Amino acid sequence: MRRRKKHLLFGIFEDFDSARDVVSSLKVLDLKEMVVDNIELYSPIEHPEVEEILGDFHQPIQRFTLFGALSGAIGAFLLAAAAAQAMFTVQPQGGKPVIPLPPNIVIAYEGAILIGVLATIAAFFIYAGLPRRLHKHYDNKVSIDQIGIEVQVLPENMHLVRAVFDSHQATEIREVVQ
Amino acid sequence: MEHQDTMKDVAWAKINADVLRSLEKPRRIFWIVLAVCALLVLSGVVAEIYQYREGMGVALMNRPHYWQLYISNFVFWIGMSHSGTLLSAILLLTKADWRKPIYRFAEAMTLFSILTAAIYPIIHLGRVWNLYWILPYPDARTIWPNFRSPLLWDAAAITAYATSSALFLYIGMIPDLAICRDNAKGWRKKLYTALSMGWMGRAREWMAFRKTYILMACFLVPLAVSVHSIVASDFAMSIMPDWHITSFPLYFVAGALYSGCAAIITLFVMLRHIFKFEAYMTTEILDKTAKLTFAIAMAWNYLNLSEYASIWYSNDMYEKEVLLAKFFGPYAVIVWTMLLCATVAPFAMVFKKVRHSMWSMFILSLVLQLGMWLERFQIVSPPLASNHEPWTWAVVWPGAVQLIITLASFGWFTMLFLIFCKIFPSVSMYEVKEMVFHRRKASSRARLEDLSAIKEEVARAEEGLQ
Amino acid sequence: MTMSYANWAVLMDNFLFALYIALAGVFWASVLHLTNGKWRYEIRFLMTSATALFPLGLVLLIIILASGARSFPWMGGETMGEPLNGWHNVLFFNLRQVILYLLVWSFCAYFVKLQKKDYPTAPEIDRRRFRNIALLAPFVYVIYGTIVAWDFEMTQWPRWWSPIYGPYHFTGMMRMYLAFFIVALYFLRLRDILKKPTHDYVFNYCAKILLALTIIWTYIFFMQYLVMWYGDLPEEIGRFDKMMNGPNWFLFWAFFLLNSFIPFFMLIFAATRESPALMLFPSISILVGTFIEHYMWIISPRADDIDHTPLLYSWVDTGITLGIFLIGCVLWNHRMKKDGLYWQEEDEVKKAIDTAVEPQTR
Amino acid sequence: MALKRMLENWSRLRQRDYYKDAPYLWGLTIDLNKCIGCGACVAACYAENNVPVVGKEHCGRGHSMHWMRIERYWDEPDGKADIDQQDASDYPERGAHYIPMMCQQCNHAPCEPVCPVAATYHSPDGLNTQVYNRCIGSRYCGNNCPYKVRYFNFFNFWKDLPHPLEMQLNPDLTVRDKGIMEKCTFCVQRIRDAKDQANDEGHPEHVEDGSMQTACQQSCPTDAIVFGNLRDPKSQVSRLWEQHHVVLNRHEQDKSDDIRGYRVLEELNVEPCVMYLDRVRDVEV
Repeated sequence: MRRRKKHLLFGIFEDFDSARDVVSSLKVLDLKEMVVDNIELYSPIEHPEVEEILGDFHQPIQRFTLFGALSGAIGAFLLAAAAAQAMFTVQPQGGKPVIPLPPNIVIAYEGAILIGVLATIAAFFIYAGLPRRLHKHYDNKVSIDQIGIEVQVLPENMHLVRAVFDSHQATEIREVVQ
Repeated sequence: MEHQDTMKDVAWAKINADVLRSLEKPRRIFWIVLAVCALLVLSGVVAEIYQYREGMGVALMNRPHYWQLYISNFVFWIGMSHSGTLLSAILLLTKADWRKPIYRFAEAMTLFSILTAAIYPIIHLGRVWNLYWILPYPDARTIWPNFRSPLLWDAAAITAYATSSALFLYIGMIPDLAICRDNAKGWRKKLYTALSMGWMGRAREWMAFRKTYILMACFLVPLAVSVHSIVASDFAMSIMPDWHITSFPLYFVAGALYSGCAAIITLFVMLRHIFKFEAYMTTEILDKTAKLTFAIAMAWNYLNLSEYASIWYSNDMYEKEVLLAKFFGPYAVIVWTMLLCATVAPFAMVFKKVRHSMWSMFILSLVLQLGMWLERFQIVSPPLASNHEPWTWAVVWPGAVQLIITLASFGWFTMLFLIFCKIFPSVSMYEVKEMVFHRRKASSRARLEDLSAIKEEVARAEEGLQ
Repeated sequence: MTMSYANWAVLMDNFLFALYIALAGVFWASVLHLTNGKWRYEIRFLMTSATALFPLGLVLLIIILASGARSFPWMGGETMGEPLNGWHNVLFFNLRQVILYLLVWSFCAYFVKLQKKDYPTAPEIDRRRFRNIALLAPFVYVIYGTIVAWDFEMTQWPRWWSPIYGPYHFTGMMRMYLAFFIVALYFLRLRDILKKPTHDYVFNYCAKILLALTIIWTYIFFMQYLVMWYGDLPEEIGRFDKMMNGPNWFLFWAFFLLNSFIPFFMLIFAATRESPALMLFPSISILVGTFIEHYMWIISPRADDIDHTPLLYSWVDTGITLGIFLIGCVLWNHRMKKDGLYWQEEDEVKKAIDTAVEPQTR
Repeated sequence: MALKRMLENWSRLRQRDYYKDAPYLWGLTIDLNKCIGCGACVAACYAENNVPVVGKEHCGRGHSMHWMRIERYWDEPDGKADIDQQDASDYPERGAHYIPMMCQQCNHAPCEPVCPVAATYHSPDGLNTQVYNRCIGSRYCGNNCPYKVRYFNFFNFWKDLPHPLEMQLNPDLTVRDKGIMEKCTFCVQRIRDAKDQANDEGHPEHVEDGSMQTACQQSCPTDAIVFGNLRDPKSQVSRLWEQHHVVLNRHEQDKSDDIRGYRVLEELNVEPCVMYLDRVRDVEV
């Protein structure tokens, strides 16, 4: 079965404010005529406001972090406690208990952080959708100072979106089929 | 100049161009310095091979000086590693935007000083070839490492720290690597394409990025504190007089930040000069870093002096003996120089003129680092020289092998750092852009709200006065 | 009415609270000034008005010093088996306490005086003078805090020493002040008598600092214990052993939990930090925890034979503490009135207008 | 599996005094009144334990390996310890104060928990055991030993042994390579031998007092050193400890006038197993 082709419209804008206006116009368009699917915004810096205009990204990275930290702590504590008495002979040292709590707390702490960080990174790659190949229409200008907006749209509605892009002074507009 | 310092009028394309230029063809001086560093490393390798074949005795350690320069260098480099990641993370969490132009090279400094520090416990071991025994791997004879030992805590902490700070550096660099990818050719293109993992600056990437970055910072602050507390534990957990000090964990953390801040200033001035980063590494940032260094220096001083004072207060026989031996014994020169460099010298930063001059800060930062290096030496050696058992008291100065390996570590660090500077952007482009963006926005908003805001504030302040 | 050692310990605890509520107010005002926190304008006069407690602290200090061996066992020759050192000289001890107290008091009074002259349109010279005194305040707080920590608590066991004890003590106390301030501010707002409105974000900022200090407290406490546990030197770990294995063992764990885990697990949630009412819980936990903590450290040399829960086992404790609390409230109330932090009669009209215009700015 | 065993053993593994019911706890008594500082014990120790003789040059650098050493101290007239060694010779007529010093086999040994690879631990008969094969030479134990009786092989000393001399090495124990820590074992090879013998004789939990001697004890011309089992109330060493009011698990002993027993640095709570009997100086009599 042949994959259905995706039709994209990619526009480049001077600054974030005009990009924001484009997105809100597209939203209006979407409400009225249901033509816009997937708005993607490319920017050289982070704009925390995009969540307000693009809607909530569901990225529960902190849950990974919490889970990683907890399992790291428990795992490291158990490892330290088990290793202390799994020796070929139980080894009391320095008049201290064979399973001493304070040092194991230190080990558990380090384990929590190490596994917590690794889990966070894993979550980052999952939710950022990385690693991946570059889009063919990816434009270098986006990594300098321009904002790119990519909209997935049916070919017959293309002109509507294009009109929006034009009305906000897009410096460049490209149609992409992939 | 004042205008430039606020950094709101820099064009974004210029930021890219400026930083990418620093990656281009190195000048001849670069190769010369690199060659000198490589030579130093080579001499260190030769010294280590000699020590490996003959035994630890060639380093001129003895009983009771079982530890010496290797350990004090280890503490020095680990300490140096703290400023980068810890300061970057703390400043990120407290939303201090002046960190943005300086954190990248500071984090690189962190990574390379950990890599330098991690070599020392290896060199230090009597039987290096059995190093892997400290790893917790299952074994047919069920022999495990000893998790009670502070040295194993060290191993755990350094593993966690090296991994996390390398990842912190790397994750923070991905958007910049994408910029490099977009502008590079040849092998660099391949390298940056692989490393940037297809970063395109999509909104979901940025959102996940920011969240991850802040979460990692939340981990890295307590991690860095714990790492140096654990390094301090190598000393504090023993029962040796003047090692068994409850304030050591905190004192080491303060000392680490202190020497690390000084190192940041040194590299700051050098990079600014070499790569012509005047537009980004402004005197405003230097001033703020210097103020921070001053505050940390005061905390360090407090902890150091209160250690002396509490020994005096407690009147503990052994501790007092070691303390007196420190001040008036064979290592007195070291201790007094340390106090001069690390306790007295930072007061120069009280003066605005000093804080604002590149030259004076450069020299001062070197003095502070010298002081902190000597501090590490005086933590290790003098207490060993006057321990519980007077019959074993002895004075030993480090031998040639130790000194060569010490020099080699500086060469190793510089070499790694130089290579980093030519392969990776040492100033964060996207964050500088963010800084410019926000400052520009803030200043334009300020122009609008200027008058009304000031008026309101005055009224408010006066209201409470009557 | 006879006072036992435990009663005297409670009195000393009260003295420490009176002292630090007065002193830490100045400390926080100076720190907020130095870090240029904009929200300081809303609360700094309120914070420093706590210096009204200095006279009360002085009276308590003199009573404690006069009690001699009943508060400080070493004055009666209880030396834990070792000869005392030069610091433990009754005359020198008493003199330095009184003189330092008076010096710190006058410093704080001067600070408060200059703070009143510091506002955006004030002459540059006044602002600069205040900036300088604000720079000094952390030094004064830290150094005096260390001396108090050593002279009142560490020295209760003369041979016991720990260089970290000073930071442990004064960071705990600066946190205690913030907790106290949150509770006090909450009730002041409830009574609705403050002239200057305070926003909810003041609670949020305080909560963030409280969270950071809670982590720091736990860190210092654990590291001090870890070092002593590992070293296993009898005179060091002995003090912990007595607290943990004596009849008051539950108080040890109570103050540990009240000071670390309970506030930590409340403060990590943004919901707690953003709600002034919820902030009462971690704050009160910290206040109670700190009170028990200092009681435990003060009695620790004899913790293995004192079975006494402060405020519950003795009416004397309760009487003393309530009395001091009430006197403190009266003094503070008086000072706030004098400083013009409350609505006066002539302000009533203005207030009426304000509430009409902006009913819920707080 | 480890977890299951751990949960089963939790309370046992959490106690401090793990070997309190073991049949042996080896201890030593050294009477300083009898010690004449001849150094026979040192020589015997070298011979018995294959301790390398490092030579003058290495000795001067502090690389000497004597598991047992005779420390010399001089007293000041008022009886206070003389810290400043330069002035020590001001009172040569008073003679030296000898302390034979070897590993004190501490029950709360500070050297043990700091080893990263658990090369040193406490054996059931109260010995502070050093596992040479496991040692990686981090030297932390040597630093944390308050007596400084742990010796590090800074070089491959055994390779310097000229030809026929390797024939006199004790076959009961190894020679040590460079890079590892070693120390007095209370002649563990002899203890092992004595235990085996007791086993053969049918009383496995009881080694007859006096049936074995450590090398230093054997060679001491004045019988200043007594070795034995502290858990055996009838052994000579136990009786001496009792007689001199030295008790385990106490960091401050009876300091009455006629009591001579003490343990070196016991105020550090390291619980050494060696009791010294103070020398009674002629001037004080």
